[in-house]
Amino acid sequence: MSRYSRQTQLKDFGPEGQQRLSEGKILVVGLGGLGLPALQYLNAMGVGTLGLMDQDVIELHNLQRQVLYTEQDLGRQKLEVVHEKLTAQNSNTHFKLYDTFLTKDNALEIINEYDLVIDATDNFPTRYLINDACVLLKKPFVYGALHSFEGHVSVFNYQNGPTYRCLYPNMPSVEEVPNCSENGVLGVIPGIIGTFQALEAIKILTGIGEVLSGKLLLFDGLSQSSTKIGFKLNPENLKLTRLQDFYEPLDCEVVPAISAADFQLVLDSKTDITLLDVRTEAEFNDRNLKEAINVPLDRLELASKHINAADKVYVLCQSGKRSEVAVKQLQIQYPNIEFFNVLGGMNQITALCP
Amino acid sequence: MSRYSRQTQLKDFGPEGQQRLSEGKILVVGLGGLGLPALQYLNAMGVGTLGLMDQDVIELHNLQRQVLYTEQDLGRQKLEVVHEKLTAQNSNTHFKLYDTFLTKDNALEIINEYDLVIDATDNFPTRYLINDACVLLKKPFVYGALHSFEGHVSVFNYQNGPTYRCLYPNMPSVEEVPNCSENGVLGVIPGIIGTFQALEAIKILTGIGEVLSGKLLLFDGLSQSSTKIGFKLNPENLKLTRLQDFYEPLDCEVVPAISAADFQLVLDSKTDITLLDVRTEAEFNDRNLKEAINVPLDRLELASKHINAADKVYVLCQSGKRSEVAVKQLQIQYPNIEFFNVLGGMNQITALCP
Amino acid sequence: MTILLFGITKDIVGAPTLSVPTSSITGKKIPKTVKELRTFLGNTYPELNKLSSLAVAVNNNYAEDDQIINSYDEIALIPPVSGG
Amino acid sequence: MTILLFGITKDIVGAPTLSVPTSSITGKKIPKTVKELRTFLGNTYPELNKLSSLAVAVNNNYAEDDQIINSYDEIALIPPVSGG
Repeated sequence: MSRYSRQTQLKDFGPEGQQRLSEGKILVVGLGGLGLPALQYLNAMGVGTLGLMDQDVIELHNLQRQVLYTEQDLGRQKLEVVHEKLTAQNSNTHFKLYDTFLTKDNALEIINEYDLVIDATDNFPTRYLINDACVLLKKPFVYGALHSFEGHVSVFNYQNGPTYRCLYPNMPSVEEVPNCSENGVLGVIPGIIGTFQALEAIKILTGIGEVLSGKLLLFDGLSQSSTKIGFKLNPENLKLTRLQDFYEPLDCEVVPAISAADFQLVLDSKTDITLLDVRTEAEFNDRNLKEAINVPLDRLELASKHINAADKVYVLCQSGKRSEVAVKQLQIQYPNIEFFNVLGGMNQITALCP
Repeated sequence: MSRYSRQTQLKDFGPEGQQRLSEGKILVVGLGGLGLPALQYLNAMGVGTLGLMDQDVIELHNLQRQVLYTEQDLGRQKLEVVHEKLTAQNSNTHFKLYDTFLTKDNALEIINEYDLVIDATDNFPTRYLINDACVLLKKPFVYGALHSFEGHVSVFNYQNGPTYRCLYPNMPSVEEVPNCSENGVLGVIPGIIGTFQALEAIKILTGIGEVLSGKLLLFDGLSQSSTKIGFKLNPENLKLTRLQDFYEPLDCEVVPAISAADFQLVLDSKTDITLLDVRTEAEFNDRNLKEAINVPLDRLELASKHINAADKVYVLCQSGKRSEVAVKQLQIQYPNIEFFNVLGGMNQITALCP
Repeated sequence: MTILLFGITKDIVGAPTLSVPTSSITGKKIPKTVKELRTFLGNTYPELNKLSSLAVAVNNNYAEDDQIINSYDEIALIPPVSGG
Repeated sequence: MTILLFGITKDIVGAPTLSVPTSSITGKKIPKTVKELRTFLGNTYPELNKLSSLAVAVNNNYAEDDQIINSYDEIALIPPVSGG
């Protein structure tokens, strides 16, 4: 009995279906709640090439729904862990790893190598970027999104069908719809929506069944009911000629943070604080706050001698991005110390006190 | 941020929902296509006690849909592997392991310890046994079943609601509906149906939403559509007073086999054959075929000196059951030799040639 | 009358749905109840007769054999399925 | 007129569905188009006004603002959702 016999014996799938899977190339953007169940099944079923993209590390509150991760994996790179586990599951699969966020600078080049994209991200900017890149490259993408007990699924840009912008022409502002973890989700819902996404991807690759194009599936877990909403192509949305200048990719892992303005108040209060500046030595020397200790991000181990006595540590960089990464790593190493990322970093502080 | 914060922050779930999960006890019968995705999510979400029941070992053709298993796990006990992986995923869960099939002799005692049962089996006898035991014990059970691109889900016997027998009063015969692996299944379908089962189990434990009782959900993957069929309780089906005498549990892992009649032809052809009899020495001495070599099941390592030169080996016991287990183990150890289980064993051979 | 097919009935018929004539110019008897529908289908697809526990739903509800059906009803054949 | 709510509209209203009167004894204006419905709902639940990209479906199809609605239509509010 062969590895895939249970599906190759299906009349409407057969060895032809298996062959198409083995030639298929799927990019999965996001290794979280949606990406993991989708990948587990795509890999089990024998999709030939899987692209994996994520930059986050595994945190405790991921484990409630991100089922590929174990307690021992806490603090490790998602990308590395997923690659390890999927390789053990199916050594025939060819994996490509992208230790990056999807950005307007890399999206076209990366997506171009694949037959389709699974959108398993958790933020609007990346969803719009995937949409626009897929429209430009004429690739379908399988959309999945979650809200509490609810999930949405559709296949956009399939054979010149409707796109994400045909449903939602413009990106909602941060104020209007919660992003990322601001809204919770029942742990099992991403399992359902992620496997729905895998199913649609399989249908696109093999040509079996009816692809969920021009239809938005709304799944409600509380009532265990599915509603399909039909929608049409707005041809304007296929007329993109290039990506937007700006999609402001968001990292949705929440890191304890303090606004630059509030941080200014802390500074002004003249109490003793522990402040790490994780920029490079050159940047630090160029301009810095007198309370700051320079611990460059790539030498974070030097932090130990400065923070061991503290119970509260502020972390700063130029824009707030590197300091966020630093806070994540420090949180894992020093679980008893509270770390705060200074939002907007030196840029924002300079703006406040030019 | 706590481990379960993404779901405890949901207004309709909250810390109360989490508390109920942590006190919940769920028995999952069958660690295959349905059981694994259900367990991954129940365990991730923090269900306190999970009972695991299966006697099979992991085989290559399982990997197409049984996503918890890796290539390195081939030949190992499913029970052991699942326990290992789920413990790594959530060390707070209390696991109970049942290295047995569910039988009329153990069903009531085992199920009585749980709040509900997830029916993740692959055969009718066990489904009817679960139904009847749950009716006797007044426990709900979450049903899931698969066919090709399709899956069925319902919650039976929930708060005196309809039972499995209200839909299908009597067990279909083996001839009428294919059992187990005779029918294929697209790899991702069990992922969808198993997560549906986990969702219903969570709803039963926590009281959120509307439980799928009195409704049969029919999911069709090809059209990505769900239909719900309503059905009523037939009060007769709650009047069971005891289990049936016989449910003939089936092991659905397919093992290459030969009917006793065909095997008789092989014997009559007088060609040299290699035949292992895996009964005990006492049984063997009592009565045996002159071609047979006695290698008791618990000393299977003795087989090596008899089969190394053979390319085809027949395996025999009293009823065909132990020889099936032996074939499974031997297949893994000697991948280049073809093994055949003699169906019905000595009982059947004696019936043919009394 | 369109009939949705599930499980092995889909394999027996070889399609996900089945059309049953609701007025007969051939003089063939038109099924008026679930029981008659079972007989009608069994004549066309003898393999369906083997299914001793085939559930029939009319308008998304489980139906007994004596239930009356007519042309605008939505009917489904739902045999037990066993895979897991 | 019953309105199914999805995503954050469910949280804003605090229920999975919403009833809109189809004849008014209070003299309140009854919405006749999708656009009027948006205004009507925005008056009752001001937070809905924030949703710049709220899709509305009538009878399971995406509807433009000028589409006419009436009492037996099935309406759904579908904001974008972002979680993953």
